[in-house]
Amino acid sequence: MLGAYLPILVLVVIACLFGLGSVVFSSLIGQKKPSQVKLAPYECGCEPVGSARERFSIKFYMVAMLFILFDIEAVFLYPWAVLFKRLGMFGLVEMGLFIVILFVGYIYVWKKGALEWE
Amino acid sequence: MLAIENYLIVSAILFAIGTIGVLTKRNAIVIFMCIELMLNAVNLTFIAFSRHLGNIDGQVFVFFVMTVAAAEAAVGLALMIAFFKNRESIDVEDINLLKL
Amino acid sequence: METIAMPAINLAVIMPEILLSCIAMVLLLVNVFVPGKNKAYLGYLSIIGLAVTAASAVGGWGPSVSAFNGSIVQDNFAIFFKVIFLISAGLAILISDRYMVQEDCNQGELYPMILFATVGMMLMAAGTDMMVIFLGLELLSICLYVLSGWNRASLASNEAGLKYFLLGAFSTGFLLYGMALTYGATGSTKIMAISAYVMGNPGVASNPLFVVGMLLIAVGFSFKIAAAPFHMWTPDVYQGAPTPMTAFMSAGPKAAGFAAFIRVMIFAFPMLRAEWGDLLWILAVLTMTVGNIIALSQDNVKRMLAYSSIAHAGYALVGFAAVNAEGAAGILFYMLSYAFMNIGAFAVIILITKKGEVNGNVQDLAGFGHKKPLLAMVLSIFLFSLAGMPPTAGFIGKFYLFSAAIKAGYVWLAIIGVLNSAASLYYYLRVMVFMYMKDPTEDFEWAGATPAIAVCLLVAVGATLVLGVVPGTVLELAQKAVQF
Amino acid sequence: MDTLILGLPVAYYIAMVAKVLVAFVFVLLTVAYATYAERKIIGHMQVRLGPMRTGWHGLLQPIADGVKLFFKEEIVPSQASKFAFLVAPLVALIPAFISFAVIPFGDNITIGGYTVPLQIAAYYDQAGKQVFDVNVGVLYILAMASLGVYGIVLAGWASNSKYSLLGGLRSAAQMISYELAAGLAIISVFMLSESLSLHKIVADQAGGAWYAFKQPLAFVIFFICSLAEINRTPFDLPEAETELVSGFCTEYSSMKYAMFFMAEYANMITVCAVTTTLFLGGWHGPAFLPGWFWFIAKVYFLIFLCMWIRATYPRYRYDQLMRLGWKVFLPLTLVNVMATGFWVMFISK
Amino acid sequence: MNQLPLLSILTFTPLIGAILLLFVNKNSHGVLRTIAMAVTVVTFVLSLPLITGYNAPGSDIGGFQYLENVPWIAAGPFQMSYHLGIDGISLWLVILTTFIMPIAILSTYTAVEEKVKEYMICLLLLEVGMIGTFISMDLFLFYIFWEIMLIPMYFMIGIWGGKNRIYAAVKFFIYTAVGSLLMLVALISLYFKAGGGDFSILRFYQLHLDPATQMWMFLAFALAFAIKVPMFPLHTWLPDAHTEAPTAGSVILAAVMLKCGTYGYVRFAMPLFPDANAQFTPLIATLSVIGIIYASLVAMVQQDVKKLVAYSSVAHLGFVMLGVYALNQQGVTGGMLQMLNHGVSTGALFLIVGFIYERRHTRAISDFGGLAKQMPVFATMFMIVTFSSIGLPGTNGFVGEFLVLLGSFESGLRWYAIIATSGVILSAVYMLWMFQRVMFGELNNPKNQTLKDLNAREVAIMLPLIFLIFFLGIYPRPIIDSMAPSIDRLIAQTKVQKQVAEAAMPAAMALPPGHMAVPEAGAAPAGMPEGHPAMPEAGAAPAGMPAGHPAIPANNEAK
Repeated sequence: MLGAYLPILVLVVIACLFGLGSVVFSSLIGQKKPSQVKLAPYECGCEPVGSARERFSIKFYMVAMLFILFDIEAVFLYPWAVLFKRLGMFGLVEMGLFIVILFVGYIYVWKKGALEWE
Repeated sequence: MLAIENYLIVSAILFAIGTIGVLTKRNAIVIFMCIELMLNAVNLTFIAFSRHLGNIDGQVFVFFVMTVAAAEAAVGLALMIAFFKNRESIDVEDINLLKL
Repeated sequence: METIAMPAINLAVIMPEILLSCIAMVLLLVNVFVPGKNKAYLGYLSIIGLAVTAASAVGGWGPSVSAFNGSIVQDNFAIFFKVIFLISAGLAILISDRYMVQEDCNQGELYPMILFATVGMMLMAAGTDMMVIFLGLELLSICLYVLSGWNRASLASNEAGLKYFLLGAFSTGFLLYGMALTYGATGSTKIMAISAYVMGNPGVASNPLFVVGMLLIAVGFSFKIAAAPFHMWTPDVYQGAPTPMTAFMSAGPKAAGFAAFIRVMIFAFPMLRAEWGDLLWILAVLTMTVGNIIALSQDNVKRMLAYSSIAHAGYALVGFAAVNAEGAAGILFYMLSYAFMNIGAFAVIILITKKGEVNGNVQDLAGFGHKKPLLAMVLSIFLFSLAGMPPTAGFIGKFYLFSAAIKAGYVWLAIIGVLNSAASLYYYLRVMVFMYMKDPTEDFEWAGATPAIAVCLLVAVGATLVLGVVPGTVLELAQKAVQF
Repeated sequence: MDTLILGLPVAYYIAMVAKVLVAFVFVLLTVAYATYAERKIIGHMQVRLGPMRTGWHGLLQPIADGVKLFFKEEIVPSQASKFAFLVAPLVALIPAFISFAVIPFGDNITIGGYTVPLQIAAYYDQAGKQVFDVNVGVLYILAMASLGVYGIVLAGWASNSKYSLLGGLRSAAQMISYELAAGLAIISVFMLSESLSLHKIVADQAGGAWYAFKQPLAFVIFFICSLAEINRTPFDLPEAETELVSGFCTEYSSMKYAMFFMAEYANMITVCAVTTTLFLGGWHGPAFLPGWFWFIAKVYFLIFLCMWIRATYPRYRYDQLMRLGWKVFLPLTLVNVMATGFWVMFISK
Repeated sequence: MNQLPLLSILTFTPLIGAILLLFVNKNSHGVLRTIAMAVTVVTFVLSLPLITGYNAPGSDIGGFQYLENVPWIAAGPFQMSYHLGIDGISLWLVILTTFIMPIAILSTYTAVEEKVKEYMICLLLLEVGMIGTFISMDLFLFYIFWEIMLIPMYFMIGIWGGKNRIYAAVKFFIYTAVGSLLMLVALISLYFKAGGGDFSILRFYQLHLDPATQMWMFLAFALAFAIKVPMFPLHTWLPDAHTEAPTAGSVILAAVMLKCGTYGYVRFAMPLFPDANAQFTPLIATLSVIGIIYASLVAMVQQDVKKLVAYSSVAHLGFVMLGVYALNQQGVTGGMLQMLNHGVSTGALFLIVGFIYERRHTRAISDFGGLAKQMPVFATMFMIVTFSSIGLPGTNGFVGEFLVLLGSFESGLRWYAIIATSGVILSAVYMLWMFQRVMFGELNNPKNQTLKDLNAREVAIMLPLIFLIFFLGIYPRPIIDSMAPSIDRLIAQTKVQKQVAEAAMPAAMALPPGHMAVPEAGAAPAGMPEGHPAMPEAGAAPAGMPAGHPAIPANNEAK
């Protein structure tokens, strides 16, 4: 069983080595002339104003939340899809109900304006 | 295949780490992540048992736990945002308006 | 291609839940499609929905029917609890609108949210599979997290929501881990299967997985019903949450916690009866005592009622520890009475407090009894009932709970219980002392009761007295409900 | 010959390492030359030549670019979170490279009596019987795809620059939005194939029965969403040079910067490979050429398509982008799932 | 049973009155007072047929008459009935209640000027509770009335009382509630011991409990009643409550509510648990005597008239307890009479205190002096009442106290009686001293020089009481006669059952020699719950325990 994932492990190791190796290599051979201005965060050439760790639009949070909720529904859809033919009519009706309920939430979210991005 | 004990020990350790984290951490989000860790330790337990017993119930349970955890995360983060808006902090030490 | 055999589907068994869910979803959509700031009509629609659901639930009274491969059951026990949930939801909705308008947070989602929480409670009471119980519990909890943090502008409400969320999720972790271990030890999540397994393999009682699982489940539920020493969240959450939601939380979800707790403990762990009997009486004594003693020093009425609600969970646990039919029936009756008297008391608090929950302290009630004699009388009736004075529902409920303990041989537990009741008298009386025996410090600004609150109070007072004077029918129903 | 290591024959390990190395090098080369190809193709579409100087028709351009990047100064902004800043490009890069593990890129071949499947994470025993195959290959790919988001968010946050943060967040929001639609779109494929194993899905499409024909809507949605998920034009808002000065990678330089680019191209290859596998019959094709050839051909065609799109379409506005994902694709996929269900249940029988 | 449900009517007439008052405007004091007065008078009138209709040697069940028995709650293991009835003992207490109530209400006409409505409602509810307590034959019902009584009294003390009223009210409430809640536990245990059935007191009389059980239950019951009586050392709430309560409250408290405690002993604690009763007789007698002496001594040094009267109550109730515990015809009769007497005379005393308090707004003895000159009518009445309280021959107090002392002297409580006699002397000392200080001497306080004598209303209040003082003092025969059969029955019940129990004991003892440690104090308290015969399903019971249990008659008979 573990064998099936061994190649993946090997691939991961190779990818890591490649990534790390190139970073290390470039930092070895690249030039180093840091200056304060160079190390300042980019802000169109002006002096940086305030911290970057500020609050950002709630919209991003909304998207993340909606993603979680709708993505979780996929958790149910995937196994269902695989077994869908064997489940027959019952499975279809059941998933239909599931999706209808999901749509209620979806319509609600839509009408609430959570999907708008002005 | 590994013996069931190994999975159980790992999940127990994860659960303990989560519990300790909840009890010692101060940042609400970190606490919530520790709670998620606990839930995932439970999931691991369920799956290990499910596999061990040859019974699918445990895996189904895990599906539901994941779903619920997602819903909890959504609600919990919303609550944290609401709190943060009023309090400018997400430290549980600051959840102190209501005290004995 | 072989088809998968489906378990027997009997939708009639979960008809109340289906109905209520549908109603809640419809209301959710109505809320977004109908414009306007006044959302009270959603409350009335919800109440109609609750009534329909109650009718549908009560229609199933009779022999128990199991469905969905033994995951859910329609028995009298569940139906009795469902009625309790529906009543507490209905009363909570009645008192919500005015408060929410006053606090500027009358979003229409409130009502569907309460209904979804009710569905969760119903699933908890009807579930015979730990999975269903867990899902019901979470449906309930998630709604409650939101409801307790409903007033977004209020820091107290924010804190209540966040605190409830963190501790609730934490306790869920324990509950789940307990369920997982039990599943591992017995090979099933279905309560009946677990029970059958335990009967067939008595040796499992010494299996650490099983014992630890049971303990963790007990801890998880103790969190939910706010039993000491797992009660720490209760006062803060109850105080911070919007008052109607506090009323709701203290009545419905607590009952739901008991419903599931009883079902899991009595059915799934019959062999460990002795062990968890001990566990429960320790919990009961601690809970009663802690709740009452801390309540003694509270000035804020909401907080006082929160601690008193801990104490009441302790009384109910006395009946639970008795592990007999009387105890279980006593809990049923007590939870029903508690819903009426506690929500009633909170309804009065709502009427008294001004925006921002100003006037919430017991001192603010000074002279209230003479300014608003009727309302004060109503509050007094609720408080006497909470204190367990006859002729109110609270007395009959306590009588049954303590009787159960005495019958089971826990005489001293009953004695601790009555001593606690006596201690609780002090803080209930304190409210009355201020209402009737102190002169008012400042003038009351009286916003007046809405018809909805009046109805709520009327129902609650009526029920408290009727259940206190002629409790026979309801008690009989409670008895029938626990004949599993 | 039959010495076992951890219960598996030595030959298994040899084949495995060989497959891994071949695939890795192949992807790396493709990435390198995709950058070149893109510049060339777009150049010609816009009636200019593209890189011409380095080597014949600029063929050595990718190598020159690489060497240049290696020698660039590595700048770590003073206010950055150092560790996260370093880790972010790796987090973006590694998942992009390891998704290939489950994609079958050709028919089984036989070497010295051993049946070797052209899929990294698969193994056949001597009798030619399949011993294992990652039977949830699709889930693996989705998991790896969603890991990519972390790299970008981490980069945006670690840089401690406003542009980076905003770019990172936008990118994350966009990626997860489209990941959702993409994930839902392919459900209808599983309904037909009844498996999550890519091997089985490819086998089901033998003889030209491509799912692109059976599920055109799913195909289109999936491909478009995939473009959005890997931040390709017209959905390349996260790095939108004009508004966000390269978004999350504003503060990056040298090889770390290059890694994001490599990740993007590697992701493009992955996406095209997945699309090929799920919708275009995988390695199936007319028998006169080996399966792996058809596979590579299809993948290259899709990559060409991506570049063509880049050359012709303008960039979406952010609100349009989100609206497209949430209000069009999401409901469409769900409708498609139900429609497929009805089709299978009522019409196709 | 075809007769009118007189007892129910009696009980609920005041309730109807109270509900009626709810709908009266709270500012129309006259209407409120009139209605309340009318209701109590009607109740009193309604109670009179009880006297005429009561057939002393009646042959109704257990001597109870006017029975009403309606099933009330039947659920689970319980069966409660609405079961009413009176015998010779309760008859007179009911009459006392209905008689005192109009007087109490009349006394409030000027004393209470604010919140009249609430006050009247409280009074009427109080009457419901008190009458109900005396006539309940169902223990559960009794308990409910017993508790209901507390609520209006609590409000009366707390709202209309003096400056320490809140402390007094809460203390009163919690003291009594603690006792009664413990009684509730005992009551439930008793019910389970009795097995299935209802809560009827008559059924419980038939029980033969083992001594250990009896002891604990008796303690619980006795504690509840002792607090109410109140017996030394549980009396501390009483002076506070009395002092702070408004006049009508004090009157009712002294005249009726304290009797609930002694009534509880007579009706419940003693006959239900005869063995334990016998065991605890010395203790209770001791406490009674200590109460008498101690309260008298304390009364002597009181500066506050009302407090003095309150302490005198404690002493008088000590006599009642002593008489009841003599457990012979004279003693119990004396105790019962003394209950009535105390009701009349102490009620009257509180009224008198109320009169002067209304006039002068002080109760300190030192503020008065020489009032006799200023208020002759008042002085006369005060004197009569004082004599009655002291127990001078010719007044009611004499008959009661004499019978009590006689009875206890003849019983096993001889030495107690002798000591208690000194209490009689002490009571004379403190009462007369107080009377002398208030009434005689120089009228040197200018405020006292303008005092008005009693008006017609006040005289009307006092007259019936004074009439009763003499009536009971001179011709108590009818009352004694009507009580006698009930008292005989009580004595028989308490004593005979004891013999039965004793007779049964050797047989039981023969079974497990080590088990029966005889009813010594401290014997096997912990074993009580396990060995519970009424709950064979309690799986935890140690094997063998129920078999050897003396309370299972079947076993004994089988041997």
